[in-house]
Amino acid sequence: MVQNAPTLPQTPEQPSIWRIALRNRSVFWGGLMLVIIALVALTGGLFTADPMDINPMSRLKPPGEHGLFGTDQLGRDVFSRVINGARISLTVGTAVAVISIAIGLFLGLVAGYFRYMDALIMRVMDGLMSIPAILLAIALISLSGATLLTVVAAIVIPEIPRVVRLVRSVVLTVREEPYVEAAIAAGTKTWLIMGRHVLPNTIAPLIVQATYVCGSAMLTEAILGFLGAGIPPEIPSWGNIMSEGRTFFQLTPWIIFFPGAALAVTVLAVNIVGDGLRDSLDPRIARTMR
Amino acid sequence: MTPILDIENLSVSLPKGADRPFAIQDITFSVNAGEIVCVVGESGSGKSVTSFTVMGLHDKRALTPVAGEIRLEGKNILGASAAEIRRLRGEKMAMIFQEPMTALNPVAPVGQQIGEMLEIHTNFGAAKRKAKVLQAMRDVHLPDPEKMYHSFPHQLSGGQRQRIVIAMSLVLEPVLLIADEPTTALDVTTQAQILALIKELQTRRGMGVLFITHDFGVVADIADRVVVMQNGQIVEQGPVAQVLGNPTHPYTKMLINAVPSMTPPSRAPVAGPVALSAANLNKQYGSLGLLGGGRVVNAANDVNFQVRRGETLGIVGESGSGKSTVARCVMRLIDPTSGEVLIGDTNIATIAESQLRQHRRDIQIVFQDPYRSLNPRRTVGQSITEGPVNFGVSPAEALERARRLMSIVGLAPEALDRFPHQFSGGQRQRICIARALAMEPMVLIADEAVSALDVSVQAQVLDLLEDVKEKFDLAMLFITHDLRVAAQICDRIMVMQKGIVVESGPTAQVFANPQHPYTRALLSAAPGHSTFDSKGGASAGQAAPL
Amino acid sequence: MLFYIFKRILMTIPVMVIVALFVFLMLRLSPGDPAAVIAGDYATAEDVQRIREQLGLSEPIVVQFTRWLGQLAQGDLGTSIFSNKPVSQLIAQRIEPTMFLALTTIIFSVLVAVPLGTIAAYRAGSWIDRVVMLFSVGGFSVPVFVLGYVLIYVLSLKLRWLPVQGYKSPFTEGIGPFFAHITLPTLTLSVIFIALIARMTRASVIEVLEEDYVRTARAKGQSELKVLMRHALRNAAVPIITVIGIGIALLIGGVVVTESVYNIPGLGRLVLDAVLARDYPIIQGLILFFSFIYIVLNLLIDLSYSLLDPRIRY
Amino acid sequence: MFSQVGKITRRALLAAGFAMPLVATAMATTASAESVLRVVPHADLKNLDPIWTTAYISRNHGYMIYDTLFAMDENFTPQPQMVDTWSTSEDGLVWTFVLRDGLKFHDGAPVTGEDVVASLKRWGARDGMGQQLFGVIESLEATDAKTVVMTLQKPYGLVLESIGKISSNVPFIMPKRIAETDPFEQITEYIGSGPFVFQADQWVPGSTVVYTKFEDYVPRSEPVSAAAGGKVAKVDKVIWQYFPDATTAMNALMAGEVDFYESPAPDLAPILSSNPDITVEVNDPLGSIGFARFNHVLPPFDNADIRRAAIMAMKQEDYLAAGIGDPQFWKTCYSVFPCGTPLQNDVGSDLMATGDAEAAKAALQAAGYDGTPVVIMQPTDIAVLSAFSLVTAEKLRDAGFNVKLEAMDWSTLTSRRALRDPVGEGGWNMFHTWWIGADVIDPMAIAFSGNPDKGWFGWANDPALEEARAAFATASSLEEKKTIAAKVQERLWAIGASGQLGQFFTPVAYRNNVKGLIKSPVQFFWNMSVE
Repeated sequence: MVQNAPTLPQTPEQPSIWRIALRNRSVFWGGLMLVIIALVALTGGLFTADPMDINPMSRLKPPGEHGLFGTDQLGRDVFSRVINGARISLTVGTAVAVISIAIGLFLGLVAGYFRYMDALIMRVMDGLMSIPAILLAIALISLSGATLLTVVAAIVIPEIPRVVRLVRSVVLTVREEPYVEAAIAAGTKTWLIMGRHVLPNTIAPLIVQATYVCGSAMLTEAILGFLGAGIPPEIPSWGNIMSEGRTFFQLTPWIIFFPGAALAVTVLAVNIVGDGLRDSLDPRIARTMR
Repeated sequence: MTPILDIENLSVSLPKGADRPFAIQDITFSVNAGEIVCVVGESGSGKSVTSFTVMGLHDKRALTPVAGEIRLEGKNILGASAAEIRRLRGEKMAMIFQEPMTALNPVAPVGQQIGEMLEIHTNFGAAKRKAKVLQAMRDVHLPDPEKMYHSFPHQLSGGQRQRIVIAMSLVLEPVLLIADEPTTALDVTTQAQILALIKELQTRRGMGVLFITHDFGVVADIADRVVVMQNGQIVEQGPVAQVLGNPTHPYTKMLINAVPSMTPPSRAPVAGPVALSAANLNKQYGSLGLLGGGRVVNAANDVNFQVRRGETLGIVGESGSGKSTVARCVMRLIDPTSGEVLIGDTNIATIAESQLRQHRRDIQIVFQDPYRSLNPRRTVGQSITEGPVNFGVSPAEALERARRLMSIVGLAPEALDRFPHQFSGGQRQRICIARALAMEPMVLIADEAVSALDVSVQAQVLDLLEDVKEKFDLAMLFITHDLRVAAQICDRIMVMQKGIVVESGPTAQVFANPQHPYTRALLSAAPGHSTFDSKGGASAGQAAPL
Repeated sequence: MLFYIFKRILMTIPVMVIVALFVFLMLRLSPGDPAAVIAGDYATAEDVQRIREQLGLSEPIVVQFTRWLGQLAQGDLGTSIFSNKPVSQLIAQRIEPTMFLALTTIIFSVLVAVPLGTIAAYRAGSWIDRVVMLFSVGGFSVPVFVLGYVLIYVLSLKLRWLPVQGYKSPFTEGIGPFFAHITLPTLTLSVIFIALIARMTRASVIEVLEEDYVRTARAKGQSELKVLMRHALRNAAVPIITVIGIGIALLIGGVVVTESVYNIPGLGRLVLDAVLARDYPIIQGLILFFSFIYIVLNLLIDLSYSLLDPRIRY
Repeated sequence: MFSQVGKITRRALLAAGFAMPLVATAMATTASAESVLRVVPHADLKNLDPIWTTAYISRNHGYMIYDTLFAMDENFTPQPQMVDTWSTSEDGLVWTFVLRDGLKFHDGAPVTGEDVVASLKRWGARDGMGQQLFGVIESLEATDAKTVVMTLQKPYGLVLESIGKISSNVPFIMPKRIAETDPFEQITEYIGSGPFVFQADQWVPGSTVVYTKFEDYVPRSEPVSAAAGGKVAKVDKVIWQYFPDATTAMNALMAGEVDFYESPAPDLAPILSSNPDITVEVNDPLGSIGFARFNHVLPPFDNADIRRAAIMAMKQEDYLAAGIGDPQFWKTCYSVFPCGTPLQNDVGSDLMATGDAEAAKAALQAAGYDGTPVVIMQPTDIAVLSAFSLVTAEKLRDAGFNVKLEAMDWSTLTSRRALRDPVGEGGWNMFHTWWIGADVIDPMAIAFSGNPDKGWFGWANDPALEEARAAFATASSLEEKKTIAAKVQERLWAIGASGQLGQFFTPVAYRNNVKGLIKSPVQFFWNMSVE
């Protein structure tokens, strides 16, 4: 019987997804920006003035002695509102991303793996996807009252079909892979196959999709706020700060400029992380690492 | 007279972080007019890098020629300007590639793609161009060039597409033709026709051909001179008779010996109990089509066979012959349309998934592509123990069994907690075999299990399969398109064509005097048939020294 | 081919019904009721109830839905509660600005984004690639209305090049005023659309450039430009067209904001006003209308695949 | 460049689509010679029936195309408009009105008594003052083509004030066939006898409304004075173009793309006035009065002392600065009736003038406030009211109230305020709004009603207040009306009916080539010309 010397593999241990990702420059810098913004959002509230405190006498004051970003039409300090507003936007962004990924993942797995469910789920998804996201969100929010929950729900619904389509396409390719067939041949139960073999392969593309969903959710929240259908002004969010400053744009552009810039920077950071993740976790590139 | 192509100690460096500094290192050889030079070597030997560097098609960001010269008709083209190189491509030198299915632009008619060559290099009028193209198509013996001129690549067969690529590259009658494994992806009968075509065109036009391959059979059939490469260096070169007749370098010897001989050893018939049998097994694909327009494809048609324990039944045939379909029907990865599949005495052809599950352990499979048959995100140990744990074996005991099997298949048991990407192709196939054996099956199916491996690695895996078959008294169903491999490992053999079993019987008898014309065509089309096998198989039965 | 179109149209019907059901229920299950809004400040509870009856809002939901579906079948999208005009007429009156804005935006965006994406792909990893991708990520991140205001402030008020607002129809007021008024809104709306298409073009061209037939083309001595245009772009056309189809849904969202910033009397504003005033018939009618347009456009895009790629046959 | 002329004529004809003689004149004078007044209205004209809805924009639309029997002049005394002569019997029960000559509807039909009767009846079914007037009417009929006789059951002091009222719902005169539409259904034809004609087919709801001059309108000879006097249309066409975005509207005015901006945000006034060719001025002398309305039915504001404590916490300056901003556009006014109107007085006004959190806190404890939460409805889509709600929330919190702000849009607010259910099931405790001066000029205003069923939302309940209001209806001399008004105000402050947040004036802005703006609480477009 041929007994050749057992050869120990020499290539290094495959680093976990996170280490691969962090090596990518844009993921690192984008991630750093996000961490800073998140820190400011969480702790900012303690250092700044009370964002709700109204002093009509010092209204519409330019940035300077009345606060770093000046005051709005009710005399509230725009700087503290932008800092506290960050919390809302980040919460909406992450909540929408998490929920839409969770629901989308489940529906996508079912639609991709079980043929008979496929047509039904995908037709409903087509229906949802054909309704323009902003219209659906506006209609949902202004008709059922604008609370954080309804805003998140309204933005999640149009995002779900996109996630379902992504997961379904991944599942359709993975289930043809020989190692899935080998698992079937080894008598592994269906849900175990989905958990062990199909699900892990959807993680990388889902993470990338999650960042894009988060970015677009923050933008949608701002647009909803701007159109007057977003989060109620009692809770400052970048969207409603800008919406309230809309009429005074020519007189006091900073009320729109500062939250707009904060929003743009945050969404930019999220999208840069998304691009970085896409390149570092891209299966094609991952394959070349083999 | 000056050689058409003269390469003098050419070196091309790899980017840092690669497993060796140079893709190819001081390569020197030449190609004269009217001569076919075969460059042979295993994957990663640098044979393709050489051909791509000559054409200037290498990946400029990764590979950089650092030394040496490439003289085309005496003129060094290594440092030539991009425009100059572009002019030469097509006029003076041309190249054809391995994958005919993807070598042509899918959205443009083939006639136009050949015509493009003329558009670039000549100022012929449209009519003249079309005439030239049709002539080129006739030169490569394509049926009905007028009609094919307007058809798209996806409407042609692999062989036809390769002929179009050849016609395209030779339309301007270049002096040098570089062919990078042009027939590897083709069926053996088509491969024989293309090799004959290249030989005919080469002699008629007296051009030099640089032919890259890993298959010594092809070298034997077509080469005038041979250059053997290993890890980016030339280990041996010379006239084909001398290199194949008495190779000097041990690596060349090893490669030649590793080529399984076409003459099967005589094997005693196996008497063990029947483990697996199929009775008039059928599988039809195809849509019924609402308006009756549906096409019905008979993937497998009335297939009958038996495999006894300790016996290897080979199923041979070209791609599309239905051999894989039979294997997948037997494994119930796809449901047969009709017929019976008996494992031991239970018919598993049509039973529901729930009862089928406990029978699944009796029959296991090893797939072709080592890179996709192991889940990249799970360790080797987890993949092997998954099966037994499904059937109630305790994780600890399953791990113990896995460790035992790893040493049986020749791998270090400690490697269980590593990930698939850390192993070579050959090592992964061994892991797949271990995974199959972990289920203690009665039947093992090898579906093209060695076709993706290099010849040397192929030999080791075949030996391993032979060993485990004896050790565990398995019934083995071996599916392959490579007659040489079938000759060496199968006790009995079944030849399939378009879903129908055209001939079956003991391997030696089928190889000695094939009854069915298709079997005869297959045997004669096998490359290197005359050179290797007339001497009674240089390597019959010998253990390949390592 | 015709059979496929017939099948696809047949398939849109269940999708439209799903959309209709979803929109109808969403409106009816939410608080806020138009009758009270119409009754105005002094109305007593009975006035509000009487108006609700008159508008048929007090009947059970199922009755209302079947009646609405019935009307829908004959192409009647219902009448606006406030302006008493049929929704279809309102749509007809305001479709022109939105249609032209969408058209100019799509054309402008494709003309800018496809070359940008191709160059970025061809020089992947170079500084051009980074700049294009940074612009595209930026395009995704800037809120549409901030961009709108800045453009108005600079181009209209300070430089006086372009008018501030409004829409001039090319038919009645001529081409000159039309383009003058449509330029800024198109610019504002195109930024996000260019970002989307540029990214997708880059991704699919990079993938195509690695294909064997591109290598064959180069082996023929073909010039890089022709390789890009005749071989790479032609094969990348299908994924690019697909993203344009999906992007249209994004476009409609942007139109709503752009129309309100540039005061264009289009459909975007119509639905926004309707939602804020709870004018159910308009909301339902318009969302259905937009869904129908989206589905038809995507059907056309799917059919265009067979023109672009001979392998795709229906 | 394909030829423009061909296209325009065909298209213009199609668009115009009416056979009025006007077409001929329009064709003769090329488009540019036609004088057009481009207006940015304060709201989007959603509904065209000024009786069916009380929205001010519908009222303004009514004044464009309809005419009225009587009309209020600058000093708020009703003057005859369509009426030529009128007489009352000695016992004050029989009123006879005779129409002046030459009154014609836009479709050419003459205005008859029948039209007047039908119009007054439809108005009477929906308008508050109308309902009170028709409560005392015995009979109303047209004796001949030009005469209408109204017989009362008992003398009533406000006949002319009612049929000549200036603000919603205004008793516009419509053709009989239209006026007979059920008051709770919208009219579908828009034919009036006013100075302008409504171009139905050019109306794009949410965007543009077009009125053209009514050539056959015969204006009175008297000079213009608020709604009274000769209503002469001095432009060929008036276009209302609604702008959802205030900034864009302002830019359009500054760029000369529109001529008249009805109600720019007060804060933008400085930018507008800094532009040399734009005039910014206050056109409505009475302005508007801010109201913080309590829900008298639900705790804690079912207790008058708690209401008074809440009012003591309110400081008018803070509301006006937050809501309006620029001090030149507001002033404090502690009389319930608008300052500068005949019935203005300061009886009991010290309550509103306190504006002191400590005093309010003490009064609240004294009133035994047990901490039940106060739900304030905040309409986020109306900036002024949203600001008022935030200020009230802060003031009440300073005074010790437990306040909960609920944000919604105006549509939701109007439907919720009609509910009397407890807070848990969608009820409310406070909301904010404003009334234009003309609507609260006398005790008859619904805002001051003490009748819990028929009264304004909040349903104040005070029989003494109702008695005083009824007395006002029958009072005849100004002196008598003044004493009754003071009595009404005293009661209003006593029961703390609502917090009144001061008087503010929204300016108008127009380019200097616009002349003839009429000073009045309601925006009129006759008498205005564009050079």
